[in-house]
Amino acid sequence: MPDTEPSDDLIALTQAPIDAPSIVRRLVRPPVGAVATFEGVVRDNLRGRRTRYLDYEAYAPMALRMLRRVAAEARAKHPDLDRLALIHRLGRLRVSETSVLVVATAPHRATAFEACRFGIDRIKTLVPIWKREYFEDGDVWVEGVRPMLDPP
Amino acid sequence: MPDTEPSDDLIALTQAPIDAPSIVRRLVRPPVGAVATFEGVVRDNLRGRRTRYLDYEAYAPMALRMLRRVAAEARAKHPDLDRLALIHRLGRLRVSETSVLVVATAPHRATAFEACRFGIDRIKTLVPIWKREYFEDGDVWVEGVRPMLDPP
Amino acid sequence: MPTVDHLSLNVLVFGQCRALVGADTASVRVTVPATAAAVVEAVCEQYPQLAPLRASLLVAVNEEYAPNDMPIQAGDTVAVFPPIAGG
Amino acid sequence: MPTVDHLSLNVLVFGQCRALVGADTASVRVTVPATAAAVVEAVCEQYPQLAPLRASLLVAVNEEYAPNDMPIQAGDTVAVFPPIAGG
Repeated sequence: MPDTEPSDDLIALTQAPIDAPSIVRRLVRPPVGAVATFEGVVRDNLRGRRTRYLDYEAYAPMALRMLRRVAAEARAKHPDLDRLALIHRLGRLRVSETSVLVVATAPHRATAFEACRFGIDRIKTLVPIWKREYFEDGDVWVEGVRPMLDPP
Repeated sequence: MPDTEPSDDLIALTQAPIDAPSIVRRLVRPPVGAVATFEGVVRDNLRGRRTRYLDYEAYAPMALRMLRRVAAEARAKHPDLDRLALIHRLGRLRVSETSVLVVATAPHRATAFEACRFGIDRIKTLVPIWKREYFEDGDVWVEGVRPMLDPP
Repeated sequence: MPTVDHLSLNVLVFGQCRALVGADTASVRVTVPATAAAVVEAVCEQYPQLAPLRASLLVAVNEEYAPNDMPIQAGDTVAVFPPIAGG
Repeated sequence: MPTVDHLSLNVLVFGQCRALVGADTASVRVTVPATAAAVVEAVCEQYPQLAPLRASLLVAVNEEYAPNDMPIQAGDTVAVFPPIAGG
Protein backbone atom coordinates (compact mmCIF):
# COMPACT_ATOMS: atom_id res chain seq x y z
CA MET A 1 0.00 0.00 0.00
CA PRO A 2 2.43 2.76 1.03
CA ASP A 3 5.28 3.76 -1.22
CA THR A 4 8.81 3.09 -0.13
CA GLU A 5 10.71 6.23 0.85
CA PRO A 6 14.26 6.86 -0.35
CA SER A 7 15.38 5.74 3.12
CA ASP A 8 13.34 2.52 2.74
CA ASP A 9 10.97 3.76 5.41
CA LEU A 10 7.26 3.26 4.84
CA ILE A 11 5.39 6.53 5.24
CA ALA A 12 1.72 6.75 4.37
CA LEU A 13 -1.74 8.12 4.91
CA THR A 14 -4.39 5.66 3.86
CA GLN A 15 -8.16 5.39 3.59
CA ALA A 16 -7.87 1.59 3.53
CA PRO A 17 -7.54 -0.60 6.62
CA ILE A 18 -3.97 -0.84 7.85
CA ASP A 19 -2.60 -4.35 7.42
CA ALA A 20 0.04 -4.42 10.17
CA PRO A 21 1.31 -7.95 9.47
CA SER A 22 2.06 -7.23 5.82
CA ILE A 23 3.88 -4.03 6.80
CA VAL A 24 6.00 -5.89 9.35
CA ARG A 25 6.81 -8.56 6.75
CA ARG A 26 7.99 -5.89 4.32
CA LEU A 27 10.26 -4.28 6.92
CA VAL A 28 12.11 -7.22 8.44
CA ARG A 29 15.49 -7.84 6.83
CA PRO A 30 18.15 -10.40 7.80
CA PRO A 31 20.24 -8.14 10.12
CA VAL A 32 17.15 -7.34 12.22
CA GLY A 33 16.79 -8.95 15.63
CA ALA A 34 14.04 -6.78 17.13
CA VAL A 35 10.71 -5.54 15.85
CA ALA A 36 8.68 -3.13 17.97
CA THR A 37 5.17 -2.31 16.81
CA PHE A 38 2.59 0.14 18.09
CA GLU A 39 -1.01 0.14 16.94
CA GLY A 40 -3.44 2.80 18.02
CA VAL A 41 -6.95 1.37 17.84
CA VAL A 42 -10.38 2.93 18.23
CA ARG A 43 -11.65 2.47 21.78
CA ASP A 44 -15.30 1.77 22.53
CA ASN A 45 -15.64 4.81 24.76
CA LEU A 46 -14.44 8.32 25.48
CA ARG A 47 -14.62 9.02 29.22
CA GLY A 48 -17.46 6.57 29.53
CA ARG A 49 -19.46 7.76 26.50
CA ARG A 50 -20.05 4.86 24.09
CA THR A 51 -18.26 5.41 20.76
CA ARG A 52 -19.89 4.39 17.48
CA TYR A 53 -17.13 5.50 15.09
CA LEU A 54 -14.52 8.18 14.44
CA ASP A 55 -13.82 10.28 11.37
CA TYR A 56 -10.14 11.13 10.82
CA GLU A 57 -9.15 14.02 8.58
CA ALA A 58 -5.67 15.27 7.61
CA TYR A 59 -3.97 18.18 5.92
CA ALA A 60 -2.51 15.48 3.70
CA PRO A 61 0.56 17.03 2.04
CA MET A 62 1.68 18.67 5.28
CA ALA A 63 0.91 15.51 7.25
CA LEU A 64 3.12 13.47 4.91
CA ARG A 65 5.86 16.07 5.21
CA MET A 66 5.63 15.89 9.01
CA LEU A 67 5.62 12.07 8.99
CA ARG A 68 8.83 12.19 6.95
CA ARG A 69 10.25 14.63 9.49
CA VAL A 70 9.40 12.24 12.34
CA ALA A 71 11.24 9.47 10.47
CA ALA A 72 14.27 11.71 9.96
CA GLU A 73 14.27 12.67 13.64
CA ALA A 74 14.09 9.01 14.65
CA ARG A 75 17.03 8.17 12.38
CA ALA A 76 19.05 11.07 13.78
CA LYS A 77 18.45 9.80 17.32
CA HIS A 78 18.97 6.13 16.50
CA PRO A 79 21.64 5.55 13.87
CA ASP A 80 21.25 1.78 14.27
CA LEU A 81 17.54 1.90 13.42
CA ASP A 82 17.07 -0.44 10.47
CA ARG A 83 13.64 0.47 9.06
CA LEU A 84 10.61 2.43 10.16
CA ALA A 85 6.93 2.44 9.18
CA LEU A 86 4.70 5.42 10.05
CA ILE A 87 1.18 4.92 8.73
CA HIS A 88 -1.98 6.81 9.65
CA ARG A 89 -5.47 5.84 8.61
CA LEU A 90 -8.00 8.47 7.49
CA GLY A 91 -11.77 8.39 7.04
CA ARG A 92 -14.33 6.53 9.11
CA LEU A 93 -13.08 3.99 11.66
CA ARG A 94 -15.09 1.67 13.89
CA VAL A 95 -14.20 0.25 17.31
CA SER A 96 -11.01 -1.89 17.32
CA GLU A 97 -9.87 -0.66 13.89
CA THR A 98 -6.26 0.53 13.69
CA SER A 99 -5.90 4.30 13.30
CA VAL A 100 -2.12 4.47 13.40
CA LEU A 101 0.72 1.99 12.99
CA VAL A 102 4.36 2.50 13.92
CA VAL A 103 6.92 -0.24 13.30
CA ALA A 104 10.60 0.06 14.11
CA THR A 105 13.18 -2.62 13.35
CA ALA A 106 16.75 -2.75 14.61
CA PRO A 107 19.49 -5.23 15.42
CA HIS A 108 18.65 -4.96 19.14
CA ARG A 109 15.55 -4.26 21.17
CA ALA A 110 16.41 -1.00 22.91
CA THR A 111 16.53 0.90 19.63
CA ALA A 112 13.42 -0.79 18.26
CA PHE A 113 11.40 0.11 21.37
CA GLU A 114 12.71 3.65 21.69
CA ALA A 115 12.27 4.50 18.02
CA CYS A 116 8.75 3.05 18.04
CA ARG A 117 7.75 5.02 21.10
CA PHE A 118 9.37 8.15 19.68
CA GLY A 119 7.47 7.64 16.43
CA ILE A 120 3.99 7.53 17.96
CA ASP A 121 4.76 10.31 20.47
CA ARG A 122 5.99 12.57 17.66
CA ILE A 123 3.07 11.73 15.36
CA LYS A 124 0.74 12.90 18.09
CA THR A 125 2.62 16.15 18.60
CA LEU A 126 3.55 17.05 15.02
CA VAL A 127 1.24 15.66 12.35
CA PRO A 128 -1.81 17.75 11.33
CA ILE A 129 -4.66 15.28 11.75
CA TRP A 130 -8.03 15.79 13.42
CA LYS A 131 -10.73 13.45 14.58
CA ARG A 132 -14.42 13.71 15.28
CA GLU A 133 -15.87 11.10 17.56
CA TYR A 134 -19.47 9.96 17.15
CA PHE A 135 -21.46 8.57 20.07
CA GLU A 136 -24.95 7.13 20.33
CA ASP A 137 -26.17 10.56 21.38
CA GLY A 138 -23.98 13.15 19.67
CA ASP A 139 -20.43 13.86 18.59
CA VAL A 140 -17.35 15.88 19.54
CA TRP A 141 -14.20 17.09 17.85
CA VAL A 142 -11.56 15.39 19.95
CA GLU A 143 -9.53 17.98 21.80
CA GLY A 144 -6.08 18.34 20.27
CA VAL A 145 -2.66 19.63 21.26
CA ARG A 146 -0.43 22.43 20.05
CA PRO A 147 2.43 21.06 17.96
CA MET A 148 5.82 20.56 19.57
CA LEU A 149 8.17 21.70 16.84
CA ASP A 150 11.41 20.30 18.24
CA PRO A 151 11.81 16.66 19.16
CA PRO A 152 12.12 15.97 22.89
CA MET B 1 -2.22 -22.18 19.71
CA PRO B 2 -1.61 -21.08 23.32
CA ASP B 3 -4.13 -21.75 26.02
CA THR B 4 -5.85 -18.85 27.66
CA GLU B 5 -4.72 -18.24 31.24
CA PRO B 6 -7.22 -17.60 34.03
CA SER B 7 -6.27 -13.92 33.68
CA ASP B 8 -6.99 -14.08 29.92
CA ASP B 9 -3.30 -13.68 29.24
CA LEU B 10 -1.77 -15.86 26.53
CA ILE B 11 1.27 -17.70 27.87
CA ALA B 12 2.96 -20.35 25.77
CA LEU B 13 6.01 -22.23 24.63
CA THR B 14 5.62 -23.51 21.11
CA GLN B 15 7.49 -25.58 18.54
CA ALA B 16 5.33 -24.09 15.79
CA PRO B 17 5.97 -20.72 14.12
CA ILE B 18 4.54 -17.82 16.11
CA ASP B 19 1.67 -16.17 14.28
CA ALA B 20 1.83 -12.66 15.76
CA PRO B 21 -1.17 -11.25 13.85
CA SER B 22 -3.52 -13.95 15.07
CA ILE B 23 -2.32 -13.43 18.64
CA VAL B 24 -2.92 -9.69 18.39
CA ARG B 25 -6.38 -10.31 16.99
CA ARG B 26 -7.23 -12.56 19.92
CA LEU B 27 -6.09 -9.96 22.46
CA VAL B 28 -7.72 -6.75 21.25
CA ARG B 29 -11.02 -6.04 22.99
CA PRO B 30 -13.26 -2.98 22.63
CA PRO B 31 -11.86 -0.92 25.57
CA VAL B 32 -8.34 -1.19 24.13
CA GLY B 33 -6.80 1.86 22.47
CA ALA B 34 -3.15 0.83 22.34
CA VAL B 35 -1.37 -2.35 21.28
CA ALA B 36 2.39 -2.63 21.76
CA THR B 37 4.11 -5.64 20.25
CA PHE B 38 7.67 -6.87 20.44
CA GLU B 39 9.05 -9.62 18.26
CA GLY B 40 12.52 -11.01 18.73
CA VAL B 41 13.69 -12.43 15.42
CA VAL B 42 16.73 -14.46 14.44
CA ARG B 43 19.48 -12.21 13.08
CA ASP B 44 21.71 -13.28 10.21
CA ASN B 45 24.89 -12.84 12.25
CA LEU B 46 26.46 -12.94 15.69
CA ARG B 47 29.29 -10.42 15.92
CA GLY B 48 29.87 -10.73 12.20
CA ARG B 49 29.74 -14.53 12.02
CA ARG B 50 27.07 -15.67 9.55
CA THR B 51 24.20 -17.49 11.25
CA ARG B 52 22.54 -20.52 9.61
CA TYR B 53 20.02 -21.36 12.32
CA LEU B 54 19.47 -21.48 16.10
CA ASP B 55 18.20 -24.26 18.33
CA TYR B 56 16.17 -23.11 21.34
CA GLU B 57 15.66 -25.39 24.32
CA ALA B 58 13.68 -24.79 27.54
CA TYR B 59 13.12 -26.30 30.94
CA ALA B 60 9.49 -26.25 29.91
CA PRO B 61 7.46 -26.53 33.13
CA MET B 62 9.70 -24.05 34.92
CA ALA B 63 9.74 -21.74 31.88
CA LEU B 64 5.94 -21.67 31.83
CA ARG B 65 5.89 -20.98 35.55
CA MET B 66 8.32 -18.10 35.07
CA LEU B 67 6.34 -16.71 32.11
CA ARG B 68 3.26 -16.69 34.33
CA ARG B 69 5.30 -14.88 36.97
CA VAL B 70 6.35 -12.25 34.44
CA ALA B 71 2.69 -11.73 33.55
CA ALA B 72 1.76 -11.37 37.23
CA GLU B 73 4.57 -8.88 37.76
CA ALA B 74 3.42 -6.84 34.76
CA ARG B 75 -0.14 -6.78 36.10
CA ALA B 76 1.07 -5.70 39.54
CA LYS B 77 3.00 -2.81 37.97
CA HIS B 78 0.27 -1.83 35.50
CA PRO B 79 -3.24 -2.27 36.88
CA ASP B 80 -4.70 -0.78 33.69
CA LEU B 81 -3.03 -3.42 31.49
CA ASP B 82 -5.82 -5.10 29.54
CA ARG B 83 -4.26 -8.28 28.15
CA LEU B 84 -0.79 -9.72 27.70
CA ALA B 85 0.75 -12.37 25.46
CA LEU B 86 4.13 -13.92 26.31
CA ILE B 87 5.09 -16.59 23.80
CA HIS B 88 8.47 -18.22 23.21
CA ARG B 89 9.33 -20.47 20.32
CA LEU B 90 11.46 -23.59 20.81
CA GLY B 91 13.31 -25.86 18.39
CA ARG B 92 15.15 -24.91 15.23
CA LEU B 93 14.71 -21.34 13.92
CA ARG B 94 16.08 -19.82 10.73
CA VAL B 95 16.98 -16.19 10.02
CA SER B 96 14.04 -13.76 10.36
CA GLU B 97 11.85 -16.26 12.21
CA THR B 98 10.25 -14.99 15.43
CA SER B 99 11.75 -16.49 18.59
CA VAL B 100 9.70 -14.52 21.10
CA LEU B 101 6.53 -12.46 20.99
CA VAL B 102 5.25 -10.05 23.63
CA VAL B 103 1.96 -8.21 23.14
CA ALA B 104 0.47 -5.78 25.65
CA THR B 105 -2.87 -4.06 25.24
CA ALA B 106 -4.23 -1.19 27.31
CA PRO B 107 -6.58 1.74 27.07
CA HIS B 108 -3.61 4.11 26.55
CA ARG B 109 -0.16 3.81 25.03
CA ALA B 110 2.13 4.40 28.01
CA THR B 111 0.96 1.24 29.74
CA ALA B 112 1.02 -0.81 26.54
CA PHE B 113 4.63 0.22 25.80
CA GLU B 114 5.89 -0.14 29.34
CA ALA B 115 4.27 -3.52 29.93
CA CYS B 116 5.58 -4.79 26.58
CA ARG B 117 9.11 -3.67 27.33
CA PHE B 118 8.88 -5.07 30.84
CA GLY B 119 7.67 -8.38 29.41
CA ILE B 120 10.61 -8.94 27.07
CA ASP B 121 13.17 -7.64 29.57
CA ARG B 122 11.85 -9.99 32.25
CA ILE B 123 11.66 -12.97 29.88
CA LYS B 124 15.35 -12.50 29.16
CA THR B 125 16.25 -12.33 32.85
CA LEU B 126 13.92 -14.93 34.34
CA VAL B 127 12.86 -17.69 31.94
CA PRO B 128 15.06 -20.83 31.70
CA ILE B 129 15.72 -21.06 27.96
CA TRP B 130 18.99 -21.70 26.14
CA LYS B 131 20.07 -21.34 22.58
CA ARG B 132 22.78 -22.82 20.41
CA GLU B 133 23.73 -20.84 17.35
CA TYR B 134 24.98 -22.59 14.21
CA PHE B 135 27.26 -20.83 11.72
CA GLU B 136 28.72 -21.90 8.41
CA ASP B 137 31.85 -22.99 10.25
CA GLY B 138 30.82 -24.14 13.71
CA ASP B 139 28.45 -23.39 16.55
CA VAL B 140 28.29 -21.81 20.02
CA TRP B 141 26.04 -21.95 23.03
CA VAL B 142 24.94 -18.33 23.26
CA GLU B 143 26.25 -16.80 26.45
CA GLY B 144 23.49 -16.32 28.97
CA VAL B 145 22.80 -14.27 32.07
CA ARG B 146 22.19 -15.11 35.72
CA PRO B 147 18.50 -14.73 36.57
CA MET B 148 17.29 -11.56 38.23
CA LEU B 149 14.79 -12.87 40.74
CA ASP B 150 13.08 -9.61 41.62
CA PRO B 151 11.53 -7.34 38.99
CA PRO B 152 13.38 -4.06 38.46
CA MET C 1 -8.51 51.03 -1.41
CA PRO C 2 -5.47 50.27 -3.63
CA THR C 3 -4.95 46.52 -4.10
CA VAL C 4 -1.23 46.83 -3.31
CA ASP C 5 -2.17 47.34 0.35
CA HIS C 6 -4.06 44.06 0.62
CA LEU C 7 -3.51 40.40 -0.02
CA SER C 8 -6.40 38.10 -0.92
CA LEU C 9 -5.90 34.61 0.41
CA ASN C 10 -7.77 31.34 0.06
CA VAL C 11 -6.85 29.92 3.43
CA LEU C 12 -7.07 26.14 3.73
CA VAL C 13 -9.11 25.13 6.75
CA PHE C 14 -9.20 21.75 8.51
CA GLY C 15 -10.91 19.91 11.33
CA GLN C 16 -13.51 21.86 13.23
CA CYS C 17 -12.56 24.97 11.25
CA ARG C 18 -13.55 23.29 8.01
CA ALA C 19 -16.80 22.09 9.56
CA LEU C 20 -17.60 25.60 10.81
CA VAL C 21 -16.65 27.31 7.54
CA GLY C 22 -18.59 24.71 5.55
CA ALA C 23 -15.92 24.65 2.83
CA ASP C 24 -12.30 23.63 2.25
CA THR C 25 -11.06 27.21 2.19
CA ALA C 26 -11.79 30.55 3.81
CA SER C 27 -11.35 33.57 1.53
CA VAL C 28 -9.91 36.52 3.42
CA ARG C 29 -8.23 39.86 2.75
CA VAL C 30 -5.34 40.95 4.94
CA THR C 31 -3.42 44.21 4.88
CA VAL C 32 0.23 43.99 3.85
CA PRO C 33 2.72 43.40 5.30
CA ALA C 34 0.77 40.42 6.64
CA THR C 35 1.70 37.91 9.32
CA ALA C 36 0.36 34.55 10.43
CA ALA C 37 -1.35 36.24 13.37
CA ALA C 38 -3.01 38.73 11.03
CA VAL C 39 -4.41 35.86 8.97
CA VAL C 40 -5.99 34.35 12.09
CA GLU C 41 -7.48 37.74 12.94
CA ALA C 42 -8.85 38.15 9.43
CA VAL C 43 -10.29 34.62 9.33
CA CYS C 44 -12.03 35.10 12.69
CA GLU C 45 -13.39 38.48 11.62
CA GLN C 46 -14.67 37.34 8.24
CA TYR C 47 -15.90 33.96 9.58
CA PRO C 48 -17.27 34.90 13.01
CA GLN C 49 -18.21 31.26 13.69
CA LEU C 50 -14.46 30.66 14.11
CA ALA C 51 -13.98 33.45 16.64
CA PRO C 52 -14.59 31.23 19.69
CA LEU C 53 -11.60 29.08 18.62
CA ARG C 54 -9.33 32.08 17.99
CA ALA C 55 -6.92 31.56 20.91
CA SER C 56 -6.20 27.97 19.94
CA LEU C 57 -5.93 28.28 16.16
CA LEU C 58 -2.71 27.26 14.42
CA VAL C 59 -1.29 28.54 11.14
CA ALA C 60 0.80 26.67 8.60
CA VAL C 61 2.61 28.47 5.79
CA ASN C 62 3.79 26.33 2.89
CA GLU C 63 3.11 23.18 4.93
CA GLU C 64 5.20 24.29 7.90
CA TYR C 65 3.92 25.46 11.28
CA ALA C 66 4.20 29.23 11.40
CA PRO C 67 4.98 31.43 14.40
CA ASN C 68 2.68 34.43 14.95
CA ASP C 69 5.13 36.85 13.35
CA MET C 70 5.76 34.74 10.22
CA PRO C 71 5.42 37.06 7.20
CA ILE C 72 2.88 35.96 4.60
CA GLN C 73 3.72 36.58 0.93
CA ALA C 74 1.55 36.44 -2.15
CA GLY C 75 1.66 32.87 -3.46
CA ASP C 76 2.13 31.28 -0.03
CA THR C 77 -0.03 28.29 0.83
CA VAL C 78 -1.67 29.25 4.11
CA ALA C 79 -3.71 26.94 6.35
CA VAL C 80 -5.57 27.56 9.59
CA PHE C 81 -6.68 24.77 11.87
CA PRO C 82 -7.31 23.80 15.51
CA PRO C 83 -4.89 21.84 17.71
CA ILE C 84 -3.93 18.48 16.23
CA ALA C 85 -5.40 15.18 17.38
CA GLY C 86 -3.84 12.37 15.37
CA GLY C 87 -3.04 8.91 16.64
CA MET D 1 27.92 -46.37 53.70
CA PRO D 2 24.38 -46.27 55.23
CA THR D 3 21.81 -44.91 52.75
CA VAL D 4 20.41 -42.49 55.33
CA ASP D 5 23.57 -40.40 54.93
CA HIS D 6 23.13 -39.95 51.20
CA LEU D 7 20.52 -38.83 48.73
CA SER D 8 20.44 -40.18 45.19
CA LEU D 9 19.20 -37.59 42.73
CA ASN D 10 18.37 -37.62 39.06
CA VAL D 11 19.25 -34.02 38.34
CA LEU D 12 17.62 -32.51 35.26
CA VAL D 13 20.21 -30.84 33.02
CA PHE D 14 19.63 -28.31 30.26
CA GLY D 15 21.43 -26.32 27.61
CA GLN D 16 25.15 -26.91 27.38
CA CYS D 17 24.96 -29.11 30.50
CA ARG D 18 22.61 -31.51 28.76
CA ALA D 19 24.86 -31.56 25.69
CA LEU D 20 27.93 -32.29 27.84
CA VAL D 21 26.19 -34.96 29.93
CA GLY D 22 24.73 -36.55 26.82
CA ALA D 23 21.42 -37.24 28.58
CA ASP D 24 18.42 -35.43 30.11
CA THR D 25 19.51 -36.16 33.66
CA ALA D 26 22.67 -36.53 35.71
CA SER D 27 22.54 -39.19 38.42
CA VAL D 28 24.41 -38.06 41.53
CA ARG D 29 24.72 -38.94 45.19
CA VAL D 30 25.02 -36.17 47.75
CA THR D 31 25.53 -36.42 51.50
CA VAL D 32 22.66 -35.23 53.67
CA PRO D 33 21.83 -32.61 54.72
CA ALA D 34 22.24 -31.49 51.09
CA THR D 35 22.12 -28.01 49.61
CA ALA D 36 21.87 -26.59 46.08
CA ALA D 37 25.61 -25.82 46.17
CA ALA D 38 26.35 -29.41 47.18
CA VAL D 39 24.38 -30.67 44.17
CA VAL D 40 26.49 -28.53 41.85
CA GLU D 41 29.65 -29.89 43.48
CA ALA D 42 28.44 -33.46 43.14
CA VAL D 43 27.40 -32.98 39.50
CA CYS D 44 30.77 -31.46 38.61
CA GLU D 45 32.61 -34.24 40.40
CA GLN D 46 30.62 -37.08 38.91
CA TYR D 47 30.46 -35.45 35.43
CA PRO D 48 33.91 -33.85 35.12
CA GLN D 49 33.01 -32.49 31.68
CA LEU D 50 30.79 -29.97 33.56
CA ALA D 51 33.55 -28.81 35.89
CA PRO D 52 34.69 -25.94 33.63
CA LEU D 53 31.18 -24.44 33.91
CA ARG D 54 30.99 -24.85 37.69
CA ALA D 55 31.18 -21.16 38.65
CA SER D 56 28.30 -20.22 36.36
CA LEU D 57 25.92 -23.12 36.99
CA LEU D 58 22.43 -22.41 38.31
CA VAL D 59 20.21 -24.68 40.36
CA ALA D 60 16.43 -24.88 40.40
CA VAL D 61 14.52 -26.77 43.06
CA ASN D 62 10.91 -27.61 42.32
CA GLU D 63 10.97 -25.23 39.36
CA GLU D 64 12.21 -22.25 41.38
CA TYR D 65 15.68 -20.74 41.27
CA ALA D 66 17.53 -21.90 44.37
CA PRO D 67 20.12 -20.00 46.41
CA ASN D 68 23.33 -21.88 47.26
CA ASP D 69 22.16 -22.76 50.74
CA MET D 70 18.73 -24.04 49.69
CA PRO D 71 18.20 -27.41 51.42
CA ILE D 72 17.44 -30.33 49.12
CA GLN D 73 14.96 -32.96 50.32
CA ALA D 74 14.20 -36.42 49.00
CA GLY D 75 11.48 -36.04 46.35
CA ASP D 76 12.57 -32.56 45.24
CA THR D 77 12.83 -31.91 41.52
CA VAL D 78 16.34 -30.58 41.07
CA ALA D 79 17.75 -29.05 37.87
CA VAL D 80 21.21 -27.75 37.01
CA PHE D 81 21.85 -25.52 34.01
CA PRO D 82 24.00 -22.69 32.69
CA PRO D 83 22.97 -19.01 32.57
CA ILE D 84 19.74 -18.42 30.66
CA ALA D 85 19.63 -17.07 27.11
CA GLY D 86 16.02 -16.79 26.02
CA GLY D 87 14.62 -14.11 23.77
